[in-house]
Amino acid sequence: MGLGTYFRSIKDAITTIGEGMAITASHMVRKPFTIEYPDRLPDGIRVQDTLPFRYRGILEVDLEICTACLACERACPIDCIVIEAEKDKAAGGLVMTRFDIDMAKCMYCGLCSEPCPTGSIHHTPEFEGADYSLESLVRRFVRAPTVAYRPKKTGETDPVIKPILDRGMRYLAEFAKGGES
Amino acid sequence: MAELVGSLFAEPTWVHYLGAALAFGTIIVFGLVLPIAGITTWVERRIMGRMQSRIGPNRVGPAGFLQWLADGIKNMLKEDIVPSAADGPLFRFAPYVVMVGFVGTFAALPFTSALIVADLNVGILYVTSVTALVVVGILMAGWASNNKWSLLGGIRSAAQIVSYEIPAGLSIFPIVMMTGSLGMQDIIKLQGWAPWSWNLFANPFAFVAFFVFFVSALAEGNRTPFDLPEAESELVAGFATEYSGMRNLLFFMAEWGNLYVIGAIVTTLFLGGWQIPFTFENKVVQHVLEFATFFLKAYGVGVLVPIWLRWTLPRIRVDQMMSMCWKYLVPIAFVNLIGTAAWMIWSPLWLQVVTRMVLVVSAAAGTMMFAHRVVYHLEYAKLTRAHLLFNPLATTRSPG
Amino acid sequence: MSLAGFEVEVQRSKDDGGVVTEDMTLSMGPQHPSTHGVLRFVIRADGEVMKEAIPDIGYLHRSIEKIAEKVGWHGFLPYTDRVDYVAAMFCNHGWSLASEQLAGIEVPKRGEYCRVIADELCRIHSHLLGVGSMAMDIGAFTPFTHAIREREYLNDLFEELCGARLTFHYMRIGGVGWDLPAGWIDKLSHFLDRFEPLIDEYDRLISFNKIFVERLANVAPITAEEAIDYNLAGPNLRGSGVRYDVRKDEPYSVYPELEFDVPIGTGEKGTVGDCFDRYIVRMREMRESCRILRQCVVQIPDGPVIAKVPRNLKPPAGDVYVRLESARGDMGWYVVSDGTAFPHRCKIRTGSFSAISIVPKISRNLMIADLIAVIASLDLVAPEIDR
Amino acid sequence: MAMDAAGLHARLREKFGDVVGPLEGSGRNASATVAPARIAEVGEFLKTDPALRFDCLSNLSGVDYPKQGHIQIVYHLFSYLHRHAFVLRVNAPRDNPQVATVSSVWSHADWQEREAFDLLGVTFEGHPDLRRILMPEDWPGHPLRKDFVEPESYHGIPTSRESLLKA
Repeated sequence: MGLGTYFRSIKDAITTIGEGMAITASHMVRKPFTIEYPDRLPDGIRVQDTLPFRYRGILEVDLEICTACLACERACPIDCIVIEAEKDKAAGGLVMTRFDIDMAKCMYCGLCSEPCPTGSIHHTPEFEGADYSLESLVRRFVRAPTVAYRPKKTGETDPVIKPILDRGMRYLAEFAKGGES
Repeated sequence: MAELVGSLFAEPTWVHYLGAALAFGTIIVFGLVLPIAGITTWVERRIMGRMQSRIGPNRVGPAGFLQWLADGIKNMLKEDIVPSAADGPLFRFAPYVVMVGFVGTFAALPFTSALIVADLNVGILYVTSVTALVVVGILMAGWASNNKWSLLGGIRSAAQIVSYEIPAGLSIFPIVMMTGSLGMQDIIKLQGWAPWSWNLFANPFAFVAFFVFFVSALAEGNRTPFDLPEAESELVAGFATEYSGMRNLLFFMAEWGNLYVIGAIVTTLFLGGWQIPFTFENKVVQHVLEFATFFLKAYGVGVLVPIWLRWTLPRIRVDQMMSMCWKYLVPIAFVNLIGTAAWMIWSPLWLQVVTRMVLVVSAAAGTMMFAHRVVYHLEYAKLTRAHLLFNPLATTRSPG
Repeated sequence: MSLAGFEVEVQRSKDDGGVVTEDMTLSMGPQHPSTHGVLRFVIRADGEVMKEAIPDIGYLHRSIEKIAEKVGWHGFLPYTDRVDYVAAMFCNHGWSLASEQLAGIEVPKRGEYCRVIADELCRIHSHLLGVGSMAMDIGAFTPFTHAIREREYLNDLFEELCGARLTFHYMRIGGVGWDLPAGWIDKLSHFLDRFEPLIDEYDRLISFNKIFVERLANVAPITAEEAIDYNLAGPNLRGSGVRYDVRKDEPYSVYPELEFDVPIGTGEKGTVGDCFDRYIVRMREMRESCRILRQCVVQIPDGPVIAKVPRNLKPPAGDVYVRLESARGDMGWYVVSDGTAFPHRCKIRTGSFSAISIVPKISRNLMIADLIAVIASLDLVAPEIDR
Repeated sequence: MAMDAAGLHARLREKFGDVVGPLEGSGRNASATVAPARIAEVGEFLKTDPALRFDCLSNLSGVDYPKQGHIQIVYHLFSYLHRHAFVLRVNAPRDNPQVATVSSVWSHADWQEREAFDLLGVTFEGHPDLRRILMPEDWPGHPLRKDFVEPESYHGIPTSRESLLKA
């Protein structure tokens, strides 16, 4: 090691360390990037409300517009959705007796909401899913046997179902549609 | 302190002296040492947070200030685990050795012109030798843990502290030579309040010795870039890997408290100690101002600058640490020693005055250049759409 | 002495002037702060100097290749996110490319551009973590948080694009799952505007810091021949001075339409192929990715983003081997179809797998601290090794 | 100079004759089948021949074909020097698959062969260190074989959990 290298390495060390210290010092007065979770958002706003529409959080089923077509059950690669529905002439169509989703298994891939014809099964921005037991992570949507929704050719007019269906269709519209290149 | 006891008791016996020593020791340890170490953890975390575009602790107390108390209490309440394969007595004893090595230095550290536990005539020698006790504790901890990572940490620490004692000691000698005394108060009394009367600018060799001493002191205090004994990405947590609860807390307290010790020594040796420009009739005012001066200097140099360095620099490798000591610091320290001696013999008065001025001006110029770089980086930050926030105690940031 | 399957020879040597010394066997990992996931190294060391470091992998083996045979062509896509969860886009892309080649599906132009945008963002995303955690392993914590800060911005972009921050599942066989949302391109441009100056700042803060350079330069150099022999890929290969980039040399997607350079290691601070070269190549690749992204933002055409693909896809029998440039280099997907709705076999050749296999060779006679630098500089990601 | 698949194949046939099977496929996926015992020689030739110079083994994968009764080892070769690629296939019988090792030719093959041994049970003769690499040492069977049945439990740890969705 020559004397030149010796002193150059001392000089290098001093200048580069000084430069680094100048940068960290300048960060002392830059605005922090982190935000405090979750209690420092303006009143009435939850973190979930600030997430984008496409956010893939915990699955939710709007039973009012579910057609019991089983497309989601078939699409799910890990079989975490189970639907039971039977034809019942008296009730006027398919009657769902079971719509369970095992959120402990779900990997939030979104493959189930893609083929849904009405946007009934969709991801919500809700992400706080911690719980004390595996059983309580199973979401059971059908409380009592429910008649499946049948899309009307003339468009939905029921004031209760209309906003739900609109939301579902808006959710579906986000997905890319297959087209020829 | 003997005078103090003599003025309080008519016929002081050894019981009185022992009682006084214990009382004074307790006051220093609980009133000064522990809060300094604790608050330093909070200061460090706040500074590091802002340097890293974060906020830092902000939940316990105003601006998260009580975080250090919460952490301390939590650590004390935690289970004290002694690994079954560890050497039990040594394992339990090691943190106390480290603690003694750290607290013991306060006996000879000055706080004001009068407030010093024992103004030993070998003060600086005492401080450096008591500090060396820390290495024994760390080595004990590393060995007794019966963990290979701990052992490596302990061995590294021994090698590091023993090596860096040499440049550190050699950098103290120029000052001792200039003062002609090893006493802490003597060294301070020879300096003045103004920067140009500090030992730091006394001659070019003392100026270099300051940096050599500072770097060596960092290494002895196990601070980045020399935190090899507990290098968390290499040795898990080094010598402290197996420690938990209260014993772990003692190690960390010693680490953070040692920063202040470094600062106090540097202030004493190079930065004019407690010297203030005025004398007051009221002794209390006088001592409070002296204490504040000393404390601010020691805290700034010994605590804030190492924290700043720590959150800027990477860690050096163990062989580089050695080569830095033996190839760079030790030769430079020797040159300083001989140079100071030569300077004291041969330099004429006019040269001494001119040198002082040149050194002060160049130090000021260096600081200005550095400040210019900081401003440059702030301007540069505008390119990255960064916003500025000057409040150091800011606790939150609204989203957006 | 046997240590979990490894016959470790205890050696006693007398070379230190008659003092009998014994090698120390260290088990680094699977729970160690800088083994990036769950790797394990069995180290035989003489003090701080390693005589050998044997990697022990498999702690994160999730049998993804077996799962591929059970879940069908579309259903396997979300699993590919988990192959390399630091850069999930590339695995999405690889599986989609393989399936498309088997089934003869052509992706619409806009879809290809969406893929390239997502890929390059993901490359920055992954390299940021790579260089950031490298700085942290060397002991500098602040650069890591600065890198994570930028990564957070990217996470928000991805979240808006595909609804997830880590396991994207953005691409589909035949294109991408979602078109770019309204206003997203502006956000992307905004990110690029702020990010490019930040790379310079990052360089000033850490890349050329004397201590950092000293820790990396001349450590564990890999020659070009060794790199090719061990099939290193991506930045690790280019760090050794081999100018090879799948995007450039065997172009796929719309990369032929884009202009970019392939940075290689030149040994500017030490020898060619040392840790510093591998590091600096990553830094420079981020700039190139920014350049590609800027071109994509301008060139992206209108149109559909996904081709019509049957839900019940049954590609004709055959096999295909596709290569693409992931963040950790040339990623190979060997996929065999037997004409049914389930793949017959899927083999993923990843950059980290070959990178870790060279560790025993290059880590001889290094310090233990150097092994950390080597692991970090190879940018090992445990899930990608074990799959 | 990069060679096309036909040229590569012709060069191999010229050297090894019938050991190398007919050319299948084209372009980057052009392949030829090689006898299991001769693969090391073929590999050595491919690597050292100045016109071929396959300096890199990109990928080595094993595929189980229970219907055909063999396990196929597929070698994807690539030349960084000439920038051409070729695929070799080796069929080994399922009940006792034995293939000559190429780990002495390409260092990368060392770990790739260990993986094939681990997951498919192919024995690579002459391999210096043929141990399991991904699965635990005492794992029963080879998981990527089509007839592999996952054991109920491993060291008393169940390998799957009861589905919560069973009625």
